[in-house]
Amino acid sequence: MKKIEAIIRKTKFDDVKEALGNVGIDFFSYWEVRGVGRSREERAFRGIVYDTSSIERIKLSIVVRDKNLKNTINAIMESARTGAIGDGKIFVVDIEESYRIRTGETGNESLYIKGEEE
Amino acid sequence: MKKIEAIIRKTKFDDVKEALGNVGIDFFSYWEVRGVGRSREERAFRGIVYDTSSIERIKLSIVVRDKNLKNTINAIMESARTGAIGDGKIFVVDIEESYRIRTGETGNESLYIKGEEE
Amino acid sequence: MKKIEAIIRKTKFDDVKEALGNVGIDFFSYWEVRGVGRSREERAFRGIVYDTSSIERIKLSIVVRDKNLKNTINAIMESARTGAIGDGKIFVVDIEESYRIRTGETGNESLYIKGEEE
Amino acid sequence: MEDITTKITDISVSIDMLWVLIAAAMVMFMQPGFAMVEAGFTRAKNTANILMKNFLDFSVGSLMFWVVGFSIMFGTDLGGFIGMPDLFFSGSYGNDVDYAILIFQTVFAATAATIVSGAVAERTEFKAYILASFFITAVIYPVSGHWVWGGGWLSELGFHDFAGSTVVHSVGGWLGLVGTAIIGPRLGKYNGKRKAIPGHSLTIGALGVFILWFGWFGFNPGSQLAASGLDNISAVASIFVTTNLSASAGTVTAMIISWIRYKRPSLGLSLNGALAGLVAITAGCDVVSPGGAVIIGIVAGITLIFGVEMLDTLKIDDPVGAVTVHGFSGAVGTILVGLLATEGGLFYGGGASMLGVQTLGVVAIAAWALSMGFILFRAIKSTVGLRVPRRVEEEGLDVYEHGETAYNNFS
Amino acid sequence: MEDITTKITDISVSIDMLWVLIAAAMVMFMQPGFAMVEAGFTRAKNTANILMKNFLDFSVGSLMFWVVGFSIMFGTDLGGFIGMPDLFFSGSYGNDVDYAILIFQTVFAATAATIVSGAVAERTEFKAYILASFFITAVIYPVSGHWVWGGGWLSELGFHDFAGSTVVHSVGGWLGLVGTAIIGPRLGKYNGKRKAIPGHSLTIGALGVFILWFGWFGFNPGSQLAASGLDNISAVASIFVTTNLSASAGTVTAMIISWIRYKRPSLGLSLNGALAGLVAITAGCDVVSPGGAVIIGIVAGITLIFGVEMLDTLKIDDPVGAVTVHGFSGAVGTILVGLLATEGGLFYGGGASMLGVQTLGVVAIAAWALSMGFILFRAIKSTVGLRVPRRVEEEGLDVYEHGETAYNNFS
Amino acid sequence: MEDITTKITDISVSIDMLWVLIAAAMVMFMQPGFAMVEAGFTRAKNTANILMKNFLDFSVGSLMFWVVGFSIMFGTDLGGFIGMPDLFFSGSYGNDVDYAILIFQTVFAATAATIVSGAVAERTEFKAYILASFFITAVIYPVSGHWVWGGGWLSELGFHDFAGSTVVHSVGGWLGLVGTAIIGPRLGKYNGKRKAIPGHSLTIGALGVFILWFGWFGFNPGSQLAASGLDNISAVASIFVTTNLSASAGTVTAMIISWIRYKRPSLGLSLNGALAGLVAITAGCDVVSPGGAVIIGIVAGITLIFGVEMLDTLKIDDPVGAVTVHGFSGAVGTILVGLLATEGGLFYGGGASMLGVQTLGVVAIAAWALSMGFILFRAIKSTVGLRVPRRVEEEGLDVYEHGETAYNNFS
Ligand SMILES: Nc1ncnc2c1ncn2[C@@H]1O[C@H](COP(=O)(O)OP(=O)(O)O)[C@@H](O)[C@H]1O
Ligand SMILES: Nc1ncnc2c1ncn2[C@@H]1O[C@H](COP(=O)(O)OP(=O)(O)O)[C@@H](O)[C@H]1O
Ligand SMILES: Nc1ncnc2c1ncn2[C@@H]1O[C@H](COP(=O)(O)OP(=O)(O)O)[C@@H](O)[C@H]1O
Repeated sequence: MKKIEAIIRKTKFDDVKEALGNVGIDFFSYWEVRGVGRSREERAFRGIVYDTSSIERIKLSIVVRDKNLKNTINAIMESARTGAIGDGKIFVVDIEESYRIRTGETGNESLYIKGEEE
Repeated sequence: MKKIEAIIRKTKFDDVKEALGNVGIDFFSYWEVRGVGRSREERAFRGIVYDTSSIERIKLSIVVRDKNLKNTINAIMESARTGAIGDGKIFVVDIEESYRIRTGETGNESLYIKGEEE
Repeated sequence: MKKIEAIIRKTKFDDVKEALGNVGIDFFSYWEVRGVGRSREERAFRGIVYDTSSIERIKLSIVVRDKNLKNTINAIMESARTGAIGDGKIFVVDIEESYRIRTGETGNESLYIKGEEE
Repeated sequence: MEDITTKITDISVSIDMLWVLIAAAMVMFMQPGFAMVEAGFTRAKNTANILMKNFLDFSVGSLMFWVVGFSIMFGTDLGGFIGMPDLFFSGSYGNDVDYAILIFQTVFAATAATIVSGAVAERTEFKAYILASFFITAVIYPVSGHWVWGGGWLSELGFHDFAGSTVVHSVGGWLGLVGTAIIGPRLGKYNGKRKAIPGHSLTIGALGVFILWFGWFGFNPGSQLAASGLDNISAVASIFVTTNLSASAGTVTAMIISWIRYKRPSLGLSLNGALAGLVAITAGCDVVSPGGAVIIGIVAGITLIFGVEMLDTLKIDDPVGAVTVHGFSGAVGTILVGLLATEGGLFYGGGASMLGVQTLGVVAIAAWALSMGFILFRAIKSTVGLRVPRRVEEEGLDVYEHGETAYNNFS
Repeated sequence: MEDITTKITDISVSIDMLWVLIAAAMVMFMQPGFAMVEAGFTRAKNTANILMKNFLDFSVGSLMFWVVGFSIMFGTDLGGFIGMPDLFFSGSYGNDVDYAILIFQTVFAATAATIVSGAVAERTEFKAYILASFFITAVIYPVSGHWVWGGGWLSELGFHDFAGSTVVHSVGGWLGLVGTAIIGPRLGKYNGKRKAIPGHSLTIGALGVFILWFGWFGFNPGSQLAASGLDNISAVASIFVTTNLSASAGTVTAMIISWIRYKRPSLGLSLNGALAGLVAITAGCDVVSPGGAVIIGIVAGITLIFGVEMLDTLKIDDPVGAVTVHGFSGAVGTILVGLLATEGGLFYGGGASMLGVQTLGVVAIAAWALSMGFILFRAIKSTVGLRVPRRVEEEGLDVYEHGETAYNNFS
Repeated sequence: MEDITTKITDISVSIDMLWVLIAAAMVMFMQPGFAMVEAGFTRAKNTANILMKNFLDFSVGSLMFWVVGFSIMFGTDLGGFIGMPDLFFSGSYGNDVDYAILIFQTVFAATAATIVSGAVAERTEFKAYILASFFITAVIYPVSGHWVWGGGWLSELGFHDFAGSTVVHSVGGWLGLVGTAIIGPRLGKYNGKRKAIPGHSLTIGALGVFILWFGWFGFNPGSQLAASGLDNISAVASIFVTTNLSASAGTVTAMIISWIRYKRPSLGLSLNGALAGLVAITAGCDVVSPGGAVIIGIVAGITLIFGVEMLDTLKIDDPVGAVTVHGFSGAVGTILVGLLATEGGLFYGGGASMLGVQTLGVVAIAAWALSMGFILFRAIKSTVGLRVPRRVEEEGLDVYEHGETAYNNFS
């Protein structure tokens, strides 16, 4: 099992979600983060200038079975790309164990719904 | 050292926190995430329908010494379960190193307060 | 490649960001989390007392090339420390793969901008 | 000469009615006050729902009170109990400017209705709430209102409720009380121990309280229904002062008690204390002295804290404190008129008769509101149903009942 | 005797003008109403920008209307088309208290201007917006305003627009329509399928609507421009009632239709329904019966839902619904006066002539606003530019245009 | 005949006092304005605390001004310096309707007090703040108020401060200045370089400014204390116009200067510019022309930007800009009356004497407020303490001082 952490543009979220759905990834979590990157802009509050390289982005966290890793990454790569600086990153982390709280299932089993898939 | 990432229902947070306290887990971080899952509901904004499989959940991130891993997982499993779809997941990730910023302690030492525990 | 997860005080964020910039770390993500720790205070809402060991903190997530690991950790350690309880933690996780969405670059290459560095 | 006298009378009427209309606008503005208080003191996942309820009860209330409610309240008295119903406000009600009174009374009726939404917040079916709102403004509120302000039996007895501590606020509070009792507490509120479920934005809640405080300067002084002539304008001015002092005393009292009992001065309770002071002074704002107003505010602040605790002990879950603020404080404030009225109050040598009538009125109207509320909510429960399913309550009424969320940050 | 008559007249004038001034303050208070609606219904990353636009258009509008706008609107009529311009309000305009009328009309002008900001929200250059605002309050609005309220040709024909369904709201709506059409939809709004871009805070949006509802009690009844004498005060009272009923009917109608069409009662659309009801009743609030007001509110609620859908089908992106609420509902409400005016309306046996004039006025003013808007926005587009760069739109106008963000939680 | 004259007089008084009362309600409504500005411009972790302070100072102020403050300000003059104290407003003060004046003056006193909370925000002990509030409304404000409005020595000299640029706003600003100077800057504000600590919600802040702008139409025109008769109503109308123009000019000026100096038009500073314009016009709103008002607004906008910068250079940390907006702009506006008063102003050929008196008044009252503030805050510091511990400041006053947080999203 692998965890895919992707940082994407907010405006691309709907596209990514759809692309993930198309490759069968129906479960994931996401939240708002701020990304510090190269794209600096000056901000000022009451006359004091402060740098603002921080842009709101969305971070996805998706745990997948190994066999789904490639698909998922490709889906994100294609749907999140605009070609302009700031498209974001994808990172892969190894997951040692996974549990489904509802049923207590572990491992790969906890990552799909039995009966729906082989 | 392992990191336990758990995604739970918001309404179960207090119970989980208490259960963790009972097994001696006093330190962790948590934040709000949205979970995409099977439980779809339609939403509409100004007449345009959009799907909303996203429900607010809480993500816990707990780094524990190896010997506490089992306890902690059990505590979460029991306290977060309702039996209905959407109870969430627990994932385990290996942690290579840990530092306590205040003292500079590393490894297991950084994860408990000396004198309080063996 | 390693991921550094650091939990720091909100009030130290600007200092940490600057320190990171000084050691050449220009890219990272961060978000708000709540940290449960020892520092309990009682809260009450409409007469019902509830414990509030939760304090707002900032979590940084920084993926770096191995050669930058030490620098980065030191930068955070020094800039985030106040010496008082609650300074936070730094955790290191192994990253198996990394992708830059914009260009499709992978591995170390995805983590720096060619031409700017050797 | 003739002519001039008519003109002068006309001008007086104009001033009176202009004041009534401006006051009506201010009372209408209490609607966002209630909406913000109720939204701020509940959870973000139910915010669209509570806002919707507040819009709906004002809209439905405005329509129903015009359709039939007003006439039930102010129509020709039938046996001291009810006014002669009359559809679409087609008759004449003997005021200088009937429409001014209609709009003024409409916003009062809507106030009574909107109180209920706070008490039953975060778990009530939207459909059920609309139905409740409908019957409250069309029938329940107008009938008891008739007893006091429409020439009914309580007014005959001399019951004094100047601007509606009992007629408006307590009625709303009692209806909320039966409502919340029948619906039951929110999930997780009383599992073993009492759990705090803090509101999602005290900023919005505090804004709401300030708005209400402002609106109350229409609610109470506007109820003089006149402003011309030294008597009237002095009365109006004095009501401004008593209203403001009671609210201030309620705030400070609730703050001090919360400080003592819970070790810290609580904003949430101080805000409720302000409202309790405002509700309590409403009945007697015209007949008590400024000092009396301060006393009423203090008693209201005390009532508030212990009322909230009492309901919690009884496991009656009132998310925004509507029952205590409007029900209890309204009752207490009305009864205190019997003690503190500078003319007729027990403390001013007026004997106990006024106190008796005040108490009688409070009890009678509580009985009416509680029993009608009981019938109403039981009837709704056994027909369309009162409470949303568990899953809806857990994940938020907004998504399931309205297909919308109040806060959207991912696009 | 003489003396007393003068005094009485003076007092009457005082009452009239005091009411006008209080109403002006209430209409000014609609500015935060608009600001909150527009901020709440758009995304957090553009909030500072939309707030800034609302402040700016009110400030620039206040200055420009004083500098020249007022005279263009109310100055000596030149050929039925325009008033005699006069800098810095230095002339006399024959009102009892010219300054009272100036401030009252200023806040109306600012209302027309501020409507536009909602329609072109989330993608318009700040500089471009200031320019647009400037010309709208200095020239475009005053000219068509002159036709109806300044003694121009439409007033000669008997066109009835009491408080500005057409003069104020539709003008704002039509200008918004050309604006948004020329600027084009927000990024991602119509990529293949229509995408919902929900507003970031319905709480703030709902607060805004409530504030507007309150302000409308200045907008409509204040337009009587008098309150003394039974006739005037009765008119004012009746306008309170019609205004409130239409808004209520608009809310309920929009809710029901949204419930039927989208399976759930939508807060967003109900809020817009309330505004649609308010805008629609504005033209005829003085000449329709309460029942007529309810009908107008219902039609406005229907117009709202289908108007929003229609614009979406045409891929015209109006983030807050300004075009439908102000443009369409304003037009419909104005035309309905021809049917529902108790004197002269077709349904009351008045024949079709009033209906004809109403329609003519609506069309004429639409033509004026649309064509002037077209010229204005094209001119701005080809000079300073209308739209922010793609990256700015994606990451938010706040950071790039103002160097600020509305919400800051990391310090 | 006799009778009619009395009636007419009564009616005039009714109109006057009704206006005063409505204005009082509007000024009271400035309290949520201040609360929202202060909450929006500070951090989320201190929001419950700042809201609580705003409620408390209004409540305590209302009580104390009634208990003793009013009499110190308006009681029989003792040596030009102070009014005869009189407990619980038991005397008579020779107004047509004493209570109307009491409530009007109460809300003014509360305004002065509430200004301070912004300047000392995010680090002041709650207990300390209550004490400060108490003495400000009970003594400090009434005494200098007496000098100008209570028949004291400054009024004898002809010092003109119509609605309180100096009496109310500057006093609040100066007290805030000593307060913040004695307490010291917030942690991290001036570590090496100046750090921006942006407010947590400009939406809430902007709403607050709009509310204040609205309330100012009670503050300034209400200070005419009359509305009947052509003279009075014309004065009121003209004050509406000057107030609005100065605010508009202040907004636009601050925007332009911020645009030039910081490369982008800043919402935060434009909002402050609006307030600066409002504060500055308050002294002379009745005696300057509309053009004069625009000039005052422009000067206020300039003062604002450079005042904020100056304080920052001096490392005086004023989180919401209270000192600049109320202290500096109030002083500047008061002095400008000496130049721009159409009768007596230097620019209108009135010579320098008025300018001299205005300056004297500003200086005298600044001296009073600064020195009393110094004593007050030093005394509090060395008794109960002024500042919260480091940890409380870092993690937020809400949790530690009130055991509550304003925003709760985890249940
Ligand atoms: N090494 C990193 N660790 C964590 N987050 C990163 C890292 N590099 C980039 N990001 C995130 O990805 C976002 C986009 O990356 P950026 O470098 O700006 O664009 P690009 O990859 O197109 O050059 C950043 O704002 C940041 O949030
Ligand atoms: N593979 C996954 N990766 C990341 N988050 C997940 C994953 N699977 C589930 N989640 C999170 O857990 C939540 C609950 O899971 P869900 O599948 O709905 O319930 P259940 O596990 O009871 O079938 C989801 O809303 C989502 O936030
Ligand atoms: N084991 C852990 N897992 C996750 N987060 C932790 C862990 N330990 C500490 N934290 C985070 O770090 C913050 C500071 O830690 P704390 O223990 O209070 O201070 P210190 O390390 O100085 O003793 C906590 O509030 C919590 O958010």
